[in-house]
Amino acid sequence: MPADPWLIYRWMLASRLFEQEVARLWHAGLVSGEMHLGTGEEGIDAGVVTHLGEGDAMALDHRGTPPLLMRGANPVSLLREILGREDGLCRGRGGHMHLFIPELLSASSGIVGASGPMAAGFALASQQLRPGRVAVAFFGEAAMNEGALLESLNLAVAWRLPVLFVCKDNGWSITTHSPSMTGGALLARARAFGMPAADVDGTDALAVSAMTEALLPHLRQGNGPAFLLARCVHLDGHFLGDALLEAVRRPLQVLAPMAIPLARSALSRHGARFRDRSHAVTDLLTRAGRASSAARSLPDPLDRTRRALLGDPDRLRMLEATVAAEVRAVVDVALEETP
Amino acid sequence: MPADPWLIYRWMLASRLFEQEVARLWHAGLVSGEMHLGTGEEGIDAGVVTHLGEGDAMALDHRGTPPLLMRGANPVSLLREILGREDGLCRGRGGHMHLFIPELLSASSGIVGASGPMAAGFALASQQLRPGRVAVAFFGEAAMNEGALLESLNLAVAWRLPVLFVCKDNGWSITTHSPSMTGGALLARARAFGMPAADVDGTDALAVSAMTEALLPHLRQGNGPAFLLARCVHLDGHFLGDALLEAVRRPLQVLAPMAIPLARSALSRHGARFRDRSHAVTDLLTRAGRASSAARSLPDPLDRTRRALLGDPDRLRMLEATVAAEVRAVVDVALEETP
Amino acid sequence: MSSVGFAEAIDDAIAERMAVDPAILVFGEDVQLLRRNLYARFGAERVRNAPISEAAFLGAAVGAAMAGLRPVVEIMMADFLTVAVDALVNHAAKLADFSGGSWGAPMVVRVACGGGYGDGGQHEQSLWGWLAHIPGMAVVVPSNPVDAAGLMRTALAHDGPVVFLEHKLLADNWLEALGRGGRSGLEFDVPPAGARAAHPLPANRVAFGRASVVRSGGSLTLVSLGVGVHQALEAAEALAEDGISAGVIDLRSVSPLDRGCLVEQVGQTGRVVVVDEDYLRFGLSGEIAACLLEAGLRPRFARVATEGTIPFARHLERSALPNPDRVMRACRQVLSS
Amino acid sequence: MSSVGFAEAIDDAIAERMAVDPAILVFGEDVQLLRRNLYARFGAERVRNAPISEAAFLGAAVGAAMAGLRPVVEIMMADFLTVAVDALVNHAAKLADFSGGSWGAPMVVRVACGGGYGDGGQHEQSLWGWLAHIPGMAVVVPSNPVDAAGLMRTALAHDGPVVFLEHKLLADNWLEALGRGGRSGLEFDVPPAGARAAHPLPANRVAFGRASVVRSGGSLTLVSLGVGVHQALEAAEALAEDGISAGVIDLRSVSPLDRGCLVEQVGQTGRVVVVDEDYLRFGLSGEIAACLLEAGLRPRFARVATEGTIPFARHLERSALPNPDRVMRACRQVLSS
Ligand SMILES: Cc1ncc(C[n+]2csc(CCOP(=O)(O)OP(=O)(O)O)c2C)c(N)n1
Ligand SMILES: Cc1ncc(C[n+]2csc(CCOP(=O)(O)OP(=O)(O)O)c2C)c(N)n1
Ligand SMILES: [Mg+2]
Ligand SMILES: [Mg+2]
Repeated sequence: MPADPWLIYRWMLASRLFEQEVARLWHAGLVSGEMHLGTGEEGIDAGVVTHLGEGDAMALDHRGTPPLLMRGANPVSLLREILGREDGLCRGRGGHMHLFIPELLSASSGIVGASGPMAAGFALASQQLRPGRVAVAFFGEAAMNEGALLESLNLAVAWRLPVLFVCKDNGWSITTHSPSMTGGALLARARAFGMPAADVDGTDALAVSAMTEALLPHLRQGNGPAFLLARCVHLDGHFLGDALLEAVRRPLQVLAPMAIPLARSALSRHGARFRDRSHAVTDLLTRAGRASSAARSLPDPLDRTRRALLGDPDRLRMLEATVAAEVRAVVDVALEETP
Repeated sequence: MPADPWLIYRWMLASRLFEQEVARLWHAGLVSGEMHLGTGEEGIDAGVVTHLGEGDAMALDHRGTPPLLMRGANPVSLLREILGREDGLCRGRGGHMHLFIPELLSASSGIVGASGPMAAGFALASQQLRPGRVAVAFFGEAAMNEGALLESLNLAVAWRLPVLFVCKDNGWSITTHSPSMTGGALLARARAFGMPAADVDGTDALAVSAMTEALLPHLRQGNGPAFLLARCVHLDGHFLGDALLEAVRRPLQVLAPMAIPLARSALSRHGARFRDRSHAVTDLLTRAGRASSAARSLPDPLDRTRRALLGDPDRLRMLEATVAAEVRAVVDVALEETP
Repeated sequence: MSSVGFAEAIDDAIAERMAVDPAILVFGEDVQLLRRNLYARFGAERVRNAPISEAAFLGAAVGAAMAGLRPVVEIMMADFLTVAVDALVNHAAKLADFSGGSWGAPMVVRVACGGGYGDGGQHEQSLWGWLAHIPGMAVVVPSNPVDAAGLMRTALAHDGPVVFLEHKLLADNWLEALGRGGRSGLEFDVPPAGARAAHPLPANRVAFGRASVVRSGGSLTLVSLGVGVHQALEAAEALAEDGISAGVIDLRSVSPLDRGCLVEQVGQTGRVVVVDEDYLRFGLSGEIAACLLEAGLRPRFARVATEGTIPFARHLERSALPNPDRVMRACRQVLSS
Repeated sequence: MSSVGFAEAIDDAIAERMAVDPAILVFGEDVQLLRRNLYARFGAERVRNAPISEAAFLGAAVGAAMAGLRPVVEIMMADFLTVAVDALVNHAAKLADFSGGSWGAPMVVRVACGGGYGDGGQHEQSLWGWLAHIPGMAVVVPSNPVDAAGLMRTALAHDGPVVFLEHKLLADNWLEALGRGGRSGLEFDVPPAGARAAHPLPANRVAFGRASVVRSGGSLTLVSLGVGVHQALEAAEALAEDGISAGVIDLRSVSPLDRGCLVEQVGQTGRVVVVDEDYLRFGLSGEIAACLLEAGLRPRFARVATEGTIPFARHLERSALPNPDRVMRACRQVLSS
């Protein structure tokens, strides 16, 4: 069934607004620890998740909130979990990296690469108990260097498991540019394990949706896994407070305190040749810029999908108002004290 | 420098005779535990190892004896180690799966796949301390599904490490036919990590040698790793006492005691459909046959290399007599009591 | 009299449940041959060979368990858990806590462990204390076929992850494959009462966290598990000849640990010797010491465990692992202090 | 007065040695940014970013160390060691034994550990007791910048593998990145004396296996390490107000463990409370109990450690991890028994 752009946009917007609220609450100090948002990858999440139904499973990485929302998770209990409340989804035990919804067969992990084996297991259960149902593994491009994930690609082929491996390629692993640490091309890598693989522009949710639709029958018919590579950008950087992104947004505040020890260190007696040192310093100073120019190189997936809906501005305005109101209500309810 | 077939044959023969002695001692109960021989893979080992020199390193798997002998390890202390003597190579602490020779930068491991990261580390040290020197990782085809090894392929490319990955493909992982558990083709898999890869008939030592010679300059010049896939057969099965191989050699003794419980189990109430059960039983009964016919499908690498030397039968006879005498002497000395 | 071997008892317990519970799957490297009786009966869908990808298939076992199956996943040896332990430590063991109790992973990880047949330090580790350090999973170590079957039945009804360790000196198929290899005339310290039991076995479950007092004695308590239980019994026999009455506890499960039984028995004797084939430090023997102190006991205490990497050579291996001589020495020490 | 932070002290100790020893390389995920001062000085060959392939690059560290380098390899958090621990357990830790003493792997594994900033149970584990269970590697856990620098100097001269754990509440860069994230007004229980020290730091080494008696006291001995030392000191202060004199031992190194110091101090007080942020069972606290019993002591004993998966919510996390209240309660318990 071809994707409904309205539905896709609806979920992208809901996720974006929800995560913006999460960011606000985090900045206000109401959420502890790290905070990895999925802002910027909504095109991939929505393009895939809107094809899932009863009995399909999802193995999520550290950016699990958008797929869960789009899959129909209760946003209030999700937000309460993120806030660490005992009336949250996981009674405050999990937090945003460890979200679990048995009814939706959906589980997250903060261990990079772990979604591969987890999805393989979900798919094994589908194969035995729910033929035709699939499991999706979401992960970043840098996770493609993690052994457990690589093994799971092979396992899924060997056992013909219905796993859709979805690689969200934002080009970065925290502060490391992924191509610098990755041999070959990821699409070829997936294919070499013996599964069909396709790539798609992840900022184009409708394209992701179409590609997902093209791949899923292979899985549902019991022919084994497939791989989807989708480019994206993480608009809020690796995590909130991301030093690289902050360095671009507030260069003086971030770079100045680094500068003195860095210069002192670069100029110390004993060390690499001058050329190597200056290369290192230049690299540090430009890495932030590279990260941000990469970010600017891709459109915001929301804008892009929204454009497809401009033909019906009234409906669009209505939809946006509704979603915004819903998210506001979710936040209000979530923040209420429970008796 | 093109390979000297005499040298290659010399080492293959020495290794074969040495391991035959090991087998004899093991069968006599003088060696404990498992015993994985390299008989049948000598063409690969010799074709590669004879290209190594001072400063080159080797990371070995559970079949480390042949490469070590060919690299010039002291055979007496090797044999004493295998016998578990305190005057052995590792003072009896290691045994045949854990052989270590710091002077030859050579180390084994009984953990499948571990030779990949180990060789990457050796190569990193080469890169920093001994430019131009390389590290070889030896492993079986089934190890190509182990995460650590897969990761090490990528790491070697990312860091341009001079590792020659040598995959000895005998088609079996203990009792499991490797193609049944491996997605895609291994050569494509290696290439997809971004390194040059070649395959060769591992029973043809001279071909292995030529291919190694063709690949090594890439490594020695600092361009990163390469991958060599070489087919072979393990003439003594997975390990001495290998049930599959024994089932072929002594079908009555091995299969008869299995037959009754197997039949009882296959005929029990509750279980899979008859078709699935009969498939399983047939599979078990024919697996041994498949293993052995695979074995017969490839020539013995020694015969093959020997044929190239038949032009000088006197020299050949002399060489064989010398090697045999050497190995006999090694065994005699190794078995002597030390004061 | 017909008898049942240790591994066979476990296989039979699994078959018993597989026959009635289609959610049980067995997978791991070479299981179609290793568990050929299960394979012949339940077929290739439910008894699956796996690639040498322990991290992936142990991780998949967690996912499968979460999604409605009850996998019995085999890791050939405890030593190889190191390449896959994330699936246990950060996933299986944490799931119930992380999910606020809403989700569980009912799975059994079946693993061969232990030494005594000269296979070297990467193939003979026990690691049960190491595994039990992580909260959230059960770790059981039977010492005989009856307990093995009983613990497996419990494992197959348990609602969380269970690591089921079977000692290679007890499981004849492992010892045959890895130690004997078809050779005759080799000697192994196989405890007969650990390796075989009278047929038919009792059909009951053995609860987790319930130790068994396999010998009572008033002057000293030996605490052990797996093959060590038989060494402890041997030592107790020898002590009896000197008129010393030593009791022996078979822990059977490491986690949960039967603190009550320990405290009760050691409370009576005031002297305890732990016989633990796992590494000496930061493990089971220490935990037992802490439990006793926490309970307010002040016993004489000694332990016999594995101190360093297990050496390959049989004579070195013998003295590195616990053995009856070492146990006797430790007993004399706590008796004389 | 100028001061030095915990992580900076470690970085400086590494820089000191890198300047004179070209065999030292630093690698791990994001180290070019994390250790940017080292990167700017020593360049991209010696300070290398790694792919997210912990098993490969930790394994490569072992090989590199064997072949003449002295790697300082970073694993971001102790929790992630689970995907790579084979390189330590079966390789680095066993090499010297396996090779009959002929080969060693001089390497430092630098790892952030510990909780207290609400990051959830897969990111806040300590695992030092788990690691120390494996014979053949040193495991050290400094509680302040002076010891951190001193232990790192020793680590960089050690002839085998060393796991160097730095607590995230002490290492300001980690706490900033993972806990604070540029936000102001957040509260963390950062012990000031643990996080910063007066400049310049002493230039000495701190030997492995040497605990430090950071407070002497005759009626009770608190034993801890890392952040726990500061909690123990806080408890000791509070007890002093009630006229109870509690001593505090900072273990500094878990393996080797300073048994002599433990026995001497506890021998004097007869009462011990272990404060251990790692998991409660089958770990450090048990090992301490066993050491004391083995030495013939019969102390009153209690322990404060982490019992289950560390919960995400700050208030739940606080009571799951050791904290001064829990320490005080344990002290009162051993004092009253
Ligand atoms: C096994 C493991 N190693 C390292 C980390 C730390 N870490 C968390 S996210 C991350 C980067 C992941 O990059 P990628 O897979 O591309 O996902 P992205 O964050 O870009 O979405 C790292 C290194 C971890 N959580 N788990
Ligand atoms: C991590 C790990 N898993 C499993 C094993 C058990 N094992 C030893 S050899 C082997 C098969 C290896 O097959 P392959 O890599 O093809 O090498 P071959 O034995 O055929 O030479 C297995 C499964 C092991 N030693 N280590
Ligand atoms: Mg990324
Ligand atoms: Mg093979």
